[in-house]
Amino acid sequence: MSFTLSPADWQAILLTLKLCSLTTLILLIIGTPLAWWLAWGRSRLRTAVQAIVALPLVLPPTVLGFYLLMLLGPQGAVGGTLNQFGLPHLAFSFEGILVGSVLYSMPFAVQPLQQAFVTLGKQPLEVAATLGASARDRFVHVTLPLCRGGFIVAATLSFAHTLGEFGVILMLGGSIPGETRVLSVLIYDHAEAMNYAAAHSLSLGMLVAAFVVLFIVYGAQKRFDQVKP
Amino acid sequence: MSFTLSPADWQAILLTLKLCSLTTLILLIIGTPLAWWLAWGRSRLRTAVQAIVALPLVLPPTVLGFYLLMLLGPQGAVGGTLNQFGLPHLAFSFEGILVGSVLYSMPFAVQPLQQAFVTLGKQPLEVAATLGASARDRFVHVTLPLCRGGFIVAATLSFAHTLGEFGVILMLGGSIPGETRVLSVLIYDHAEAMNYAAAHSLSLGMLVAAFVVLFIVYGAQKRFDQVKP
Amino acid sequence: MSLTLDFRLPREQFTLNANVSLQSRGVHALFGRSGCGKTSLLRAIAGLEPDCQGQISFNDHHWLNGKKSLPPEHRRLAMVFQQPGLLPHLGVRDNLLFGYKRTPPARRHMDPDDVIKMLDLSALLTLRTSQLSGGQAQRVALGRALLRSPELLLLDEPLAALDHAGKAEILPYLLRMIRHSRIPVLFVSHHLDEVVQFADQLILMEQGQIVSAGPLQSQLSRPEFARFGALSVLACRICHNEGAMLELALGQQRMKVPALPLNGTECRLRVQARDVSLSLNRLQDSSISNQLESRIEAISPAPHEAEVLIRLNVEGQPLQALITRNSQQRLQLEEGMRVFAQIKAVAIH
Amino acid sequence: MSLTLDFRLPREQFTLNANVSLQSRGVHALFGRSGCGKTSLLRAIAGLEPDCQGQISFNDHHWLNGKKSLPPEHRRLAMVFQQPGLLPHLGVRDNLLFGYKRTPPARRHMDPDDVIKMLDLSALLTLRTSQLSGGQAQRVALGRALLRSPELLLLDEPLAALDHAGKAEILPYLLRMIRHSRIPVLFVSHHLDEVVQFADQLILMEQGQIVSAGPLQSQLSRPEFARFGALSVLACRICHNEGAMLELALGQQRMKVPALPLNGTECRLRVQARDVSLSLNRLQDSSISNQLESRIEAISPAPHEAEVLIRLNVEGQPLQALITRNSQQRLQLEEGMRVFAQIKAVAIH
Amino acid sequence: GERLTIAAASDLRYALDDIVAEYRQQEPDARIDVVYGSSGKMTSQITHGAPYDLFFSADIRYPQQLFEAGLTTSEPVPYARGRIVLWSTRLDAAELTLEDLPELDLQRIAIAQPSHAPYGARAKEALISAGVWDAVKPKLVYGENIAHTAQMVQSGAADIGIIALSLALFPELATDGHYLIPEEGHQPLIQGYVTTQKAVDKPLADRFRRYLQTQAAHGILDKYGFTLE
Ligand SMILES: Nc1ncnc2c1ncn2[C@@H]1O[C@H](COP(=O)(O)OP(=O)(O)OP(=O)(O)O)[C@@H](O)[C@H]1O
Ligand SMILES: Nc1ncnc2c1ncn2[C@@H]1O[C@H](COP(=O)(O)OP(=O)(O)OP(=O)(O)O)[C@@H](O)[C@H]1O
Ligand code: MOO
Ligand SMILES: [Mg+2]
Ligand SMILES: [Mg+2]
Repeated sequence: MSFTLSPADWQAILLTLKLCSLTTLILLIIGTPLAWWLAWGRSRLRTAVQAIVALPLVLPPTVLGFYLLMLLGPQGAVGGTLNQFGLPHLAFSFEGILVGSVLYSMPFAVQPLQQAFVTLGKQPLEVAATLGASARDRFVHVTLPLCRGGFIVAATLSFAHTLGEFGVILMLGGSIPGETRVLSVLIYDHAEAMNYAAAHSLSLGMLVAAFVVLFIVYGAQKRFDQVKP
Repeated sequence: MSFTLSPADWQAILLTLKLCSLTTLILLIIGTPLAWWLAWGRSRLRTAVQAIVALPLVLPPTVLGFYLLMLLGPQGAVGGTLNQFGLPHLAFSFEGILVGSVLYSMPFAVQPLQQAFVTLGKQPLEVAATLGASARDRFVHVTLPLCRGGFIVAATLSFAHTLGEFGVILMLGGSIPGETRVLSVLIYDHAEAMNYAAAHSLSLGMLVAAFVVLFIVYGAQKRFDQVKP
Repeated sequence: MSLTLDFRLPREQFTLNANVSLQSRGVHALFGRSGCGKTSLLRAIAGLEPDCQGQISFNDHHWLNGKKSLPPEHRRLAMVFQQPGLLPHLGVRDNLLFGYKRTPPARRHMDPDDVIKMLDLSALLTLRTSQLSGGQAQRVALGRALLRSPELLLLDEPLAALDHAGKAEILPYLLRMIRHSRIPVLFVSHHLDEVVQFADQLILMEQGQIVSAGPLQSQLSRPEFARFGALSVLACRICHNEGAMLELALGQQRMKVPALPLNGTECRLRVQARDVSLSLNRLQDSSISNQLESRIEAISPAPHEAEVLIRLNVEGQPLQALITRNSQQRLQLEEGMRVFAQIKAVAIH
Repeated sequence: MSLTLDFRLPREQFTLNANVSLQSRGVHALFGRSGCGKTSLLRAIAGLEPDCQGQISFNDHHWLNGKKSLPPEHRRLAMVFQQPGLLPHLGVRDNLLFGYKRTPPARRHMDPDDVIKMLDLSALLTLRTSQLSGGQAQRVALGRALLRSPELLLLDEPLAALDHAGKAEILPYLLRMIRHSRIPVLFVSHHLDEVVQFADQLILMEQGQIVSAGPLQSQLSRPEFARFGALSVLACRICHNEGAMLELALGQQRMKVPALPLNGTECRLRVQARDVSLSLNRLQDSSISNQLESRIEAISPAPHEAEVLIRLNVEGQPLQALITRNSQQRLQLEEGMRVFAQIKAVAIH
Repeated sequence: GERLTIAAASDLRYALDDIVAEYRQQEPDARIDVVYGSSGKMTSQITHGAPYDLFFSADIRYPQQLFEAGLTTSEPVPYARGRIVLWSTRLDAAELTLEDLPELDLQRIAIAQPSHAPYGARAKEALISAGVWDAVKPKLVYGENIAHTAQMVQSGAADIGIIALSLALFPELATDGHYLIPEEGHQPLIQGYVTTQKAVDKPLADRFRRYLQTQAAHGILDKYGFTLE
């Protein structure tokens, strides 16, 4: 078996990396306050929100893809509104699968962060507060360094899980080269075209990459668990 | 929108429930000792095995489906061997997607159990041992009741995540009514056939079911966390 | 200092009800059984309990007004928790300076070098927090709190996690720090022994209520404290502090005790009632050398029915003695009698 | 009983090295500073430390032989941990009977009703474990261990988590249980006070090593123990136990102390060296009524330079007194002299 | 250069690839991406705003729907007539007819999903008219589109399948023989293409359409067994 990759393969790889990076970035930005609220908030809505955040874990990607298509397409509430303002709707576009990926990988960012915040506990923050650190100061100088492990896990899992996204993209993005034809879809396409050599090369590459990433994550998790206060 | 379901829909619902129940059962049986070993084992292989168990979290289902098809089909190591013994190979069969589901949902059973075992800690088991309880006795009379929450979460997530399986079954299943055409695939078919009313009914049903299940899980988790020793 | 508390804080088994006004400087000891609400009270003062409602004001600043709460970082206090709570990602030096860096230079009244010297931390500065022993970590936590230059210091059982030897390691530092810094202190404990070494004022809590509050000496002779082991504190003047023995003056009378690491001219002797014996005449050939002439003020029953608690007046100060009923009858002790109180020199701390 | 230990167990900072043979019944106290390896030793004996290597044998049974380890459930022992460790999914009754049910009827030598009565548990049986106070939970844990009918009982600081009042609640039960059951006990503590109330034998550990082991009285006069607060134990016979006072015989001499809840005819008095004063003649008009004629055996320096530790011989038993150097000189105390040792009656426990 | 995105039915997988390759000989700068799928799925995607310029369907009825919905610039144009064949890698399909299927020792027979793949719909009709539908139905597995169906057979996981003639003639698959199913047994498979609204102002679309009228293009279609109208 040879591992030569075609330009189309490279295009899909770059597209996938772009999608995964952006998704991870967005998830860290919106996942952090959400996870914080889920860890420490005092509202009765918390269990419901936690269930909503976890929905993509258990919902068939086709259901998510279907609803997103209905929502983001030209007939949908979001897509239609965008069209009215002269903007392109989001179905079958990179922006569309980015939205899909963010929703789909949400639990993989929020849950490790929530876990890290809960494990950290309030004590270091209370200590810092009585020593004069403001909320922002506490986040930057206490939470961030002490939950480093949680952030690494959240980032890696978000990235990796977006890498493994298929059903949502298939329904919402189609398979448009350079725009929505990410690796998982390309592998499917190769398999269908009986282009097994290409399917193999890409699959094996992903398998190895996924394993290495997870090995690092769990190694890091163990190591960071040990320096926990 | 009406929520009438056709006989084919009902067939898919029953099939899906059967697949999910069996997967959950198998995962509890093999996931418990595996999670135990991951929680308490002392081998250096643990991180690697943990990464392998978690692979389905991050691997595109198409990769998993592709390799399983190669493995379980008549030319594959498993399917070929079965054929040699006069048994049917596993591609495009219920047994085949059952194997796929077990692998695919493995992390959702193993990780909560591992978490529950670690949270339980060794103390209750050590107490029971010094009071004369054998390993089996300890498992039945200490671990099981005290990790009840973990088992509930593991079972529910395995069930729910199998409910959400799509890519693996698409590649490995062949959409056979009553055998491999589960709900997620049926929803996809409905959507592609522009049979939106049917897709809607089924999607909404799954959305509500998934939310209710998760709400119960997280509620239970909170409740069980509080009675933890 | 003026700290006025008037707030409620709901807890599982009771509502904490704090209604007290602390006006003097010095050390206010908060004393009570486990679970009575001491930690909760301190946390409320520090602003760490969001459910707290009422009034907290400190030196004209409103820290709590109804539900309006000044965040902890704006209250000029520092708190030392039961566990040292060092930040594990920072080294010892950075932990020590964490609050210092966050205090405007104009408001700093403690100097890092002084604190490091006083608490003997210089050898620890480059270590990681995981390399510290329990006692060392508590010293760093104390130093860190001081370097915040607080106007009120809250100490929540800073010695509870330590064993006997660990306490012996840290006590001298704590005493020195409290005397040196002159910052008002609220000190929590459920060990009466510990409390009396520092306290000027004693606050007794029970089930979330403040039962009594007042100066140490008068509080100690209240019946509530008898069950914790009756105890007196004698305020003395130091006459000579040379060599191994320390000579103390109590009014006209003199005592000699093994030297203690004390500064200044005043000192406080903690005397347990069970360490005091009485005689009708001055004993001559006994190893007990400290005998204080005193008058019996009151005789009351003690927790054990065979014993009585005798309240003496020594140069105007209260001193309690616990003796058997048999001895009382044998010596025919009665209120108003003059007696000599023997205190073994080694029994003084 | 015969418990022979000869094993190694690697720990973070040292290797635990146990090499001792315990032959007598009664209570063996394991004493040492925090982190010296006491818990590790007990856990190794219980079979809870898989890394342990060497020999452990108990009454001809090999519990550990090289790396071959008998699982904990087959060693006929019971252990009470620092935390009560009640199983939270079981009620008090089921916790109590957990080990009992797993003991073959032929081997049971404790009766549930007896244990419930002795530890005063009958009112608790129907409660859930979360409804128990710390002291109550410890009592249940003790009862549960006893009902396993062990041939060896391991107690790992069963009082450490309790405050002063909590200890007072549980101590009488513990004493009663230990005396009643006659099971050999290995009792861990880092409080010398606690240890001497139960122990017949004292094992001192330091940094993973067993420093010394032997009978209580002779161990207590070893210099290693002086820094924990010098202490003696006097074995006495009970003459009268009526009313509030208890009359004790020590050879030919008599003492009277406030009554204690004791059974039997023997008792043990714990006397701290700082509670003993000396005189050349019998004191007449002092509240101190217990004066023991004794001979000075040795005079040695004490931790504080102004004090000396005097070792007395009272009717063949060692008794230590801590007095100031000044008093020693004033009374011209020397080895071999006859003196009277005064022990305040209330100072005896 | 200019870009053109084409949606095409899966039966064109190899034929259209060849045409595009030929076309690019004469216009190397043109970037032409082809996305394959079932005709129904492509139609559904276009309905939801997928950015395809041209749509080559396996059944002209799908582009007709799009035309009626106003999503195209003109009426659909028929370009070829498709045929279905019986094909297998295990058996010599050339020697078989549909009527033989019930007698053979077969585990799985693959056809395309009739609900959105026209080749599947025609296969079903043919099996019904051959009077074997009820007999073979339990053995049927369904490919997501006709290429997927061919892949199921090619991998050996299905013993035999009804696929497009155009696929069976692809050199790598043509090594196994096929049986041409008589056209009388099913409705004709009139293949048609349309230009969508997205292609307005795209000269490349016009040029490519014109190229399809050339002998070269016809030659390729002819080579893959498409009968031209
Ligand atoms: N976060 C909390 N929410 C509700 N109740 C609490 C909380 N923390 C403690 N309690 C309860 O409030 C009561 C007082 O607790 P607190 O910690 O103030 O006691 P404490 O006097 O400091 O005891 P200790 O001497 O054991 O430290 C206890 O009954 C405890 O169970
Ligand atoms: N599971 C373990 N693995 C390795 N080292 C351990 C383990 N548990 C404890 N230690 C270390 O072994 C040493 C002895 O611990 P141990 O708990 O036996 O002490 P201890 O005498 O019981 O102390 P304490 O009086 O505080 O309970 C300590 O240095 C501790 O850090
Ligand atoms: O539209 Mo297709 O080519 O029948 O899958
Ligand atoms: Mg507290
Ligand atoms: Mg211990």
